[in-house]
Amino acid sequence: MESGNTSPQIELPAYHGPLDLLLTLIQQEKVDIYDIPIARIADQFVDAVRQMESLDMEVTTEFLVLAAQLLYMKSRDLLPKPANYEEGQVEGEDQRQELVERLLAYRTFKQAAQFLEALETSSGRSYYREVDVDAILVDVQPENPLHGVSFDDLWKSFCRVIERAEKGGEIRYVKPDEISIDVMVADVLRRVLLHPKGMRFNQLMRIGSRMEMVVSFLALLELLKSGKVRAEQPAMLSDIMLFPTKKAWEFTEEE
Amino acid sequence: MLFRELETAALEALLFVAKNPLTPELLGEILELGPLEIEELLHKLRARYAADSCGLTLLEINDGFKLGTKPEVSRFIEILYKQPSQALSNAALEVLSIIAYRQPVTRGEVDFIRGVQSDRALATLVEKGIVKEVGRKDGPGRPILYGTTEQFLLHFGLRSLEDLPNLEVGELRVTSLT
Amino acid sequence: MLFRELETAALEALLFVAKNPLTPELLGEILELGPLEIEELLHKLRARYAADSCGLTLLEINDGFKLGTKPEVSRFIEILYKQPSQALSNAALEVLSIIAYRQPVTRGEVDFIRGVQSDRALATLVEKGIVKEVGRKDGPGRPILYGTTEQFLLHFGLRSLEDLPNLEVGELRVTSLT
Repeated sequence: MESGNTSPQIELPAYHGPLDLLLTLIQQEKVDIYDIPIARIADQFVDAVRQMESLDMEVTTEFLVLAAQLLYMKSRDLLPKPANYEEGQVEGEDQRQELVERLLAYRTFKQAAQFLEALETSSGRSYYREVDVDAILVDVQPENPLHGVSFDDLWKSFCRVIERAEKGGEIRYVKPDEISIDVMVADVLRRVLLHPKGMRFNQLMRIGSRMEMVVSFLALLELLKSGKVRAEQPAMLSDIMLFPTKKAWEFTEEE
Repeated sequence: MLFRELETAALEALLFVAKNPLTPELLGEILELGPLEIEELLHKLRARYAADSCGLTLLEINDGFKLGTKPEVSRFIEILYKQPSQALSNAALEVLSIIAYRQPVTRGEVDFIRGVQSDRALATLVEKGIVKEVGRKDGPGRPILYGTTEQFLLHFGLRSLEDLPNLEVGELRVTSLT
Repeated sequence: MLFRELETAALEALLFVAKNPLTPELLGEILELGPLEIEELLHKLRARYAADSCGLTLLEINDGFKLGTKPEVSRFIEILYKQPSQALSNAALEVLSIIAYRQPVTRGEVDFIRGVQSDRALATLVEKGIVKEVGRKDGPGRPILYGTTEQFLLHFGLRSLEDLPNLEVGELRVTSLT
């Protein structure tokens, strides 16, 4: 910080900011932070900023803002007291008070930074391993993902599938005459597949309307034609039983 | 030849932090020691690690050295890193039940049976090693066929798929809707 | 009370492979030992590491334990890494001290206290893993809140944030920004 020059010489390189510069000037002047001689310090601050500029150092707007603020405070001190003295006085005091507070806070953290710096250089460092978790996990057997799953659970899951097929969500809530044959074919095939031991044709009916029966029957004819479903009628007028054939599974991915 | 305590400590520290195995040449360079001395230090370290109360061990990999843990304690490490497996979702269980009984089966078939997309649930099952690809189906697009894995059999204590109890699907009394 | 050689070895191995500091509770769970026994094992390990020829050290951080290298051998590791440990810039140290003491804190608040933009220094700290985002502040723009990491403690050899000396910070009206 010290230099042989009589004028307050600015130490290079730059300050960490305008507060840093201001704090340095105050310390150089050995004045009380609560009782800053604004006029003198403001001039020094402006000089320092000019010097920084001439040395092509980065002078951010923050420096200029604080310089302007200091000059304003200086001018207030110099000007004759205005008519509304009280008000202006309070405002000026507030400004000074705020500056002092900011300087104090900044000084405190600067000291804390110095503490950390001392810690960083003195302690000598410990180094740590970069643990390659993935490499470790390769050797670790993952927990059984089926933990707690029983046959019963699988069975219940399967029943849920069947139940959903029986409900036939999209079909049940649409008027039968709006159901396309394609959708009905898929619906019937799905249910027949889920009843490999056979299901009655009547079982296909959900609503019981004539139209539903017609569409279901057309769908069934389609499936019989393609050989995916086999129909048996043990006796005249008895229930028609439907069975999936081997071919039933031969639908393409597009279906 | 003194004890070279600092160098031994440094050697251990270097092996501790190194990401890749360190060759004796590099170690010699850093510690400013010759190959014989490095060998001696490594030997010293190895002897120290031989103690039963020591969990570390000196590993030689491709002419380099690094630290590792002893096999005797690996089960403790497994506990530390054991990932609690998340319970399978209902969707995954549905997909699994279909695959278990209908295998080999394609994703399209599973989707069709469930009436909903199953890709996410299927991916989970494959990732967890419960279900795997077992081939390709003949036909357009030659879609992947899925089946259950060894792990699936093991979990249910089955010797083979034939041991799967029959699902009496036909017997299912369909809840009379409406 | 036997020697518990296997458990000591396991303890060392666990500390070796753990990514984060291990608490005595977790160690006790894995090793199936009570808190007193864990303490004893840790003590044993620390005593072993005290030997000059040992390059490792047991560090306590945030009530957890972690292995590191001894400061005495750091210069050798820096040769391996081909770089002296880079000290933080003064600006970074200022930003860091503000975050350490006032966390969680926004960049705007740090800027205000320093009277200057801190984005570069802050980015460096985040990049080094010393500082991290810890959330968002309620209010306009929901600015990011920053706090220190475990890496911060490790870097400065602190056991916890309580190890930081007390600051006599006057009531700061940080909230009145602009």
